[in-house]
Amino acid sequence: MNPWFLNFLEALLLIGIAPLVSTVLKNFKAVLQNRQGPGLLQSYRDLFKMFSKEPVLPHGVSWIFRLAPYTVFAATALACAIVPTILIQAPLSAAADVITLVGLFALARFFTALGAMDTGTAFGGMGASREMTFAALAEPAMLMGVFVLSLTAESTNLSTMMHIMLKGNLGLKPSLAFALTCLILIAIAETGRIPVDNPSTHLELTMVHEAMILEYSGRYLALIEWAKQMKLVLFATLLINLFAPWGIAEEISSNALIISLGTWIVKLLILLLILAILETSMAKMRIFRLPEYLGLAFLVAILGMLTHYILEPPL
Amino acid sequence: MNLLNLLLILPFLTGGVLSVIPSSRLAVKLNVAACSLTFIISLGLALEVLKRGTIQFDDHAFFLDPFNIFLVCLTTFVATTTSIFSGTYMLHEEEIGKVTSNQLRHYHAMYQLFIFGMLLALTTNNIGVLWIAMELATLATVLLVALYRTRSAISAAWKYFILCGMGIALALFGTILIFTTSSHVLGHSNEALTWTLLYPIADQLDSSVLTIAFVFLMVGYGTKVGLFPMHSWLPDAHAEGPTPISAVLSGLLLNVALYALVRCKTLVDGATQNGLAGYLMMGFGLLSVMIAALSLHRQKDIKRMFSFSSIEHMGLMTFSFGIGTFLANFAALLHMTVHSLVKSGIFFTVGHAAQSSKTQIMKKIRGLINLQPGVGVGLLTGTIAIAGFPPFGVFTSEFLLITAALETYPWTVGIILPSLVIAFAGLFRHLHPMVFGIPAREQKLLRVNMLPVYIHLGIALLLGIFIPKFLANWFQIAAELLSRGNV
Amino acid sequence: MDTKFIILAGPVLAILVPFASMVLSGRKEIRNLVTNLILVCSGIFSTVTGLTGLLSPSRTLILPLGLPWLPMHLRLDALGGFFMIVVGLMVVSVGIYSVGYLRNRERELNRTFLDLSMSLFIVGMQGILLADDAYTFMVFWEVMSVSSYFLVIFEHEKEANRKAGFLYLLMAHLGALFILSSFSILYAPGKSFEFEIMRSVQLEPIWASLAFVLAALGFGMKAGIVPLHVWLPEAHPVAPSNASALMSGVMIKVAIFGLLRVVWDLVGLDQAQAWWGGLLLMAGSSSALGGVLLALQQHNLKRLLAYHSVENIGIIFIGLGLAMVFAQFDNPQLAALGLVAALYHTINHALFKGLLFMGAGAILHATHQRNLEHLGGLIHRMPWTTILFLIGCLSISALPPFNGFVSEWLTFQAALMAPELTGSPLSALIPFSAAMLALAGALTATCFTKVFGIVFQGTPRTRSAADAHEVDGWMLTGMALPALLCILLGAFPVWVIPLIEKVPLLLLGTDMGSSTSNGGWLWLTPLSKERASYSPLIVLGTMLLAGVVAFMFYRRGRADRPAPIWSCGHPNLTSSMQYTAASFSQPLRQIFSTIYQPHEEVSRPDHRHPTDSGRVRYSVHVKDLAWVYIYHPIKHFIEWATRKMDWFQNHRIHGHLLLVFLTLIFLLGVLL
Amino acid sequence: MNSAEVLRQLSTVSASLFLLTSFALLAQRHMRAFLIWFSFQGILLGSLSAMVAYSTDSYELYVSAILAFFLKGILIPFLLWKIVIRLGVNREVETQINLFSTMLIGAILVLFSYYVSLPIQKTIMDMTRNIIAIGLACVLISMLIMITRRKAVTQVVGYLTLENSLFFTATAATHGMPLVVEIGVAFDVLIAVLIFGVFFFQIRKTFDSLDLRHLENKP
Repeated sequence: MNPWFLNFLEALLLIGIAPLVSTVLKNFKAVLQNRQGPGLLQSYRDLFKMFSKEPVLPHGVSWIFRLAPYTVFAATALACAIVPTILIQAPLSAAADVITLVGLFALARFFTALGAMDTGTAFGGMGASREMTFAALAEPAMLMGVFVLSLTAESTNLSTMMHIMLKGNLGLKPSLAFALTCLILIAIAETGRIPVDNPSTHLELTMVHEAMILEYSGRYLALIEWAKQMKLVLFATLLINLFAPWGIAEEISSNALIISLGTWIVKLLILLLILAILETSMAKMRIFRLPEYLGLAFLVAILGMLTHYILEPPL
Repeated sequence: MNLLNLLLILPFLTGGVLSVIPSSRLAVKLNVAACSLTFIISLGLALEVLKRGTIQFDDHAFFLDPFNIFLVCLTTFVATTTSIFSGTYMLHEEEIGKVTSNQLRHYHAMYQLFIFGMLLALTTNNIGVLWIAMELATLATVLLVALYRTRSAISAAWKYFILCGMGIALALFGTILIFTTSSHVLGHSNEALTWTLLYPIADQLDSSVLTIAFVFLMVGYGTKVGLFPMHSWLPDAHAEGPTPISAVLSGLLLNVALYALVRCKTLVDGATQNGLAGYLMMGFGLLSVMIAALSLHRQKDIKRMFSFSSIEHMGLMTFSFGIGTFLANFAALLHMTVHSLVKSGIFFTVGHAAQSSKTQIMKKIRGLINLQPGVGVGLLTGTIAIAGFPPFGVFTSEFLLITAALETYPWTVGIILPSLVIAFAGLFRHLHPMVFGIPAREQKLLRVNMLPVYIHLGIALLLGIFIPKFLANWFQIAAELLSRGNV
Repeated sequence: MDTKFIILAGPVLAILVPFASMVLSGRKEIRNLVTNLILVCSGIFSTVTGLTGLLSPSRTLILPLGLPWLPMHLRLDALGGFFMIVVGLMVVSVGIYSVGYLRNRERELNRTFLDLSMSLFIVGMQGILLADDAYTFMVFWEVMSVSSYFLVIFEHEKEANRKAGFLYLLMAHLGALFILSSFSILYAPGKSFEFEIMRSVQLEPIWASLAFVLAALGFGMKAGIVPLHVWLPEAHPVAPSNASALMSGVMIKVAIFGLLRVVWDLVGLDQAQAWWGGLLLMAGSSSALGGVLLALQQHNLKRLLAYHSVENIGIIFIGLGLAMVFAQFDNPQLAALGLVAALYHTINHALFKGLLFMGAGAILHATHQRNLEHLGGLIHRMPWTTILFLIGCLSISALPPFNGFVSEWLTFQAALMAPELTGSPLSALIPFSAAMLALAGALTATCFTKVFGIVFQGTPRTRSAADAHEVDGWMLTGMALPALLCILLGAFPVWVIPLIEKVPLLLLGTDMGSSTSNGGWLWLTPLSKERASYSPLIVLGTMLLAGVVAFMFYRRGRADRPAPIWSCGHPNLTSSMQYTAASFSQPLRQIFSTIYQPHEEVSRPDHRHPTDSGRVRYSVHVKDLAWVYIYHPIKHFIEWATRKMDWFQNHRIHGHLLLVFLTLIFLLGVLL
Repeated sequence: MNSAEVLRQLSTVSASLFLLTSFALLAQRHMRAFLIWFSFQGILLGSLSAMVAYSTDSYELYVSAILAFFLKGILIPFLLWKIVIRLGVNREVETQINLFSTMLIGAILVLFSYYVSLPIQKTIMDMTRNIIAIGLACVLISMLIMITRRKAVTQVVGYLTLENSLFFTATAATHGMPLVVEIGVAFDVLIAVLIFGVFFFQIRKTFDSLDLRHLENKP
């Protein structure tokens, strides 16, 4: 089978599965909080409803307000395409390495913020301000975290990195532990989960992401929501395939692919469960404690890098 | 009756004539004519030197070598342009009744006498006559400084008189000391005071006597050059005298004094062989640069400020001559030229600025570039030139000077560079509000003659872009001569 | 082509401008057109010159000017050529822009003066790039400084502008003196100012280091490295916008050129020492972070852009530092990578910063407002300017697939090669630089979200913003050119980098190895295909594709229905209720309060009930620590010293006589 | 050659006399005595150069002797006295610091100048060295006079004393400078005195006092 085609399928898989994943997460939480969770297809129904609804557009907004959702969606979709999920040698992942991945997230965020500022309400501005502020701390932290890996793998290409993590007899590498911690912290922040942001709140004082998309409706809202769900899956996949890539398919053969798909789903479920437990057991932190949280992530990453230089001379 | 005698006699006679001509307009014209004539004569002499190299006149009484000939030309040239400027300026002063026509008569006579003094000092071959000429020039300028008869003018002139009188007396003592030892070698006669004869036998002179002598000469002529700490007459004299006089004081007299000092230094170095004279000059130079740079900031009177800048530049030249390598001497000579051109040009502009705003207090001079674009631009350009920005010649000389310093005594650069920057800051912090912004109400437009300024700045610009072959040649010979220490 | 023509065409044309301006002073419209078009031609010529310099072997030219024994040496080589292209491109676009910008403004500005300063400024920059001896270099350098100073104080009626001009000229002078002494050090061993000889001579390590430090100080001062940057945010904003586009876009790049010329070319990396690169790295990191942090808190648009110049220069310096370090640990190919990254960012920054400054000029032209808080909603009134400005914002925020991202990507790649230099303290310094770089990039994105959101989106905050108008075609064209180049440089780095590689070929004797193109024309692989690859075209294409698909797929949905904005039930929503620039940057102000030391003032009418606050005025000022800890102390010290000087003046005659007397006694006593 | 011996004796004597006059001038309180001592110094100078002229029968020196005698000994003091009378300042001469310490400083200066002139080699006859030392001392002392006196007139006298001591050195150490120089210097001095005269009246007119304290313009 043509790897390009496979890669395309992977992308579609991630994009398509994203709503389901978020529903699963909701269900896990519901079980933990012994509530009745939503049906597994709920997110799809929501998306469909929103798409078919007539979108309401505030007065005096510009084309940017309309453009933003599409850009966000496109950027995230591309991100999905470049992260190897099932097959390690995804050709598209050569088109954009991990730095570009971060860049794509930044692009999406940039346009979300612009869309928010377009209406000229206080909410939009507030949301954008907070989102960009925290992003400004989260993004470098994420880069640093990934760099620790790329230093070990001597590459910034995702497939190469995963390959090294899979094959390379790494022995004991403390820096990887740092990287993992950092990336988990960042993943929570970037996907806007508790304790950083509460996806299901509309309380003015605490909103970050929600405040930005307050004015959106109809298909625009749908695209943004969908992109957000994709982001969750993306980060999950990233964590999985970077730190526990066992079982991922290295050559194109049906059983290898099936095995790797299976392992991927299992790991994903475990990760979601952990996330659900975290979210249930924690409370959202005050908005101005966030900088410390992100600063911590940043610091951890830099520590990781230093340990790499000091404790792990190149082989 | 050769050209040189003509050069000397002309200003002398003109001075005599001018002292009896009542009509000031005629006097102005005559003044300009005489000056330009002397300039032409000096050009003729320059041509001769160009052809024949060092010339001596009236058996050893006078001599011209590449070192003093260009100073002669410079002197006569600046004297000419200044006389043109002073025409417009002094006539205006007379209109507004600051000077009577009688005083104006004195002014013109003294002006010529002053030029005579300087030319004599430059061309003579005799240390004693050099001293007399310096004294003459001093006395003439003392009267010129006192021209306005105001309290401040009188006291400034008095200060100038006493300080320079004492200084120059010390210089005479130095001269006498030189004579005491040289008369043993060359016999008790004029030969014993003749540069051209002294240089070759410098090594036979008693070094310890010459050392004492140089101390006196240094302090004496140094007072005239305006070196710290003997400088305090200079700002007053510049500020209180008529502006044309400030121009020639800064542009010419200081040069002549420095010329005398450098001649003595070469002689003494020849005798003592222990570069002591050089160290003295470097020390005084550095000190003056530093102090002047710092003093610039606190000035209120525009002419005082620029006179401090003159002290700074004199310090630079003295320092550079003190280093005494070929490059350093070249730099110093070039700096001498461009500085007198630019500084006198600046003083012309300052004169017009002060007249148009009826004060020399910088706080009251505002927005010249709006009031009188010519003056404003002139002042700005002049200051930029004197601050050492290319493509003006001052930059060239400072460039060479710093290089020379780095070659020989690198640590001095650590003093010079900050001083230059501080001096620059001092100049511009005052200049900015004067040139730019909105003019004050009482300032008024008046007819000015900016031609001399533009000529001067133009030449300075030219020297910055390229130096004509013959001039460069002279500088090289002169620098060579000074660095080797004998003719 | 004839060397003389190739080298001199651009400068000579530029020199013509003031004369043309004087001749045509009668016919305002024509003069405006002619002078600017001459500039455009000069720009085109220098671009061509630059290309020839890059592609053909270096050629020299000697003019009989300057010092008697030192005629003016000119030389066109790859290094000069590259920067010549930068200058040329910006001059072209600024020239076009100026036609519109200066039209109908004859009254308020003295045109001949402006033309004179502008042409001298451009000639100065071109001359520096061509100079082949120290004297020529210094002359053109100072010509550039002075003429740009005239541009800064051009609107001299304002007190602030005069102060800025003074500060600028002072710093420029200081910097020039540093450079001068660095040249003098290089002069000493070979006794010649010609670069040819300076290249060949060997210095003792101590002198080499001194020359390096002096050069770094001098050029860093011009480039605006923290903490030598203080003049930059003062001077750039107050110049006319077309001038500040050139100053911020090109002039500070010329400083980078100077550093490369002196340190890499003349001193030569063979004499370099390890800590030099470290110094550049530290300077770069501090500027990158400090610049963007201060930019975030500015409300004057042009001032904000100026601070971003500081940041970007920092990024360039990081690249240079990396290159230097790698060259030290003799790994020339990586050094080439670092250098290419730096140069790529140089040209990128020239483009987008020029674009942004021109955009700011357009806004100023349309609304007469500099302050962000007085703008808003311009997207509806200036649609084209908005699009071009947005491109600028995306590029400077280093977002893929624009050009800013490419250069930062390359810099990161270079930084990630740090393990190559084993067991050196520097290898621990590089991660910090990388971190600073990442942080700076993210903060830049934040800052430009603020700028774009506040200026162009929402609703107008003042009358003047409300009745703004779109600027004319000339200005739009002038801005469109760099915008287009931003996109192209972002999309086709694979074709640009081979050109830039000529410079490391000249300076380091090697390029990045043929690795750039081994991935084919589609892939940018600076090191190796496995190591790292980036294909801007695919990113661009895929995004467009995804966007289009999504759009086509869902356009069958229902049409949008306009409705009033939801305002928490507040009856009437006014434009003053929008988020302001100050409030946007408040969180960061709080996070980095130790660096900002913000000074807040809340003034409300007294004796009222706290809840019933009538008209509350809130203002906040942040400090620039460089002033607090470096410049004010120096200033005060010098003031103190000058006050001491009075002592020598306030004497009677007796005092002065006594001084002379004591001098005499002292000398006699000491010498004998 | 006892004439040379005599000459040496005489010049040493006159040198000490000259030093004495300088000290006397330094010590004077009263304007009249001050000027008298000054003229005495001039006469001493004239006679000294006459003696030198006689012993080394050089006619140039006679000229300078006469010049010195008439100018310095008679004319200038007389003019000054006239001025003093006209301006009515023939009162006590106030000094900056009290007389005793002035004298003390003077004494120290003499020692100092001896110390300074020690390194001069013997190549020149040692008498010259002593003369130079004394000349130096006189120069310094007359500078001291200029510094310590308040009145303009006394400052001028100080200046002239300085001039005198230069002449003395020239005459005693080297049998006088060449004629051109002598005459030139003499005329310069004369002009200087005239200018001083002009000044006194100017100062008088503008400040109605000759006290230099009024002469200061604080910048």
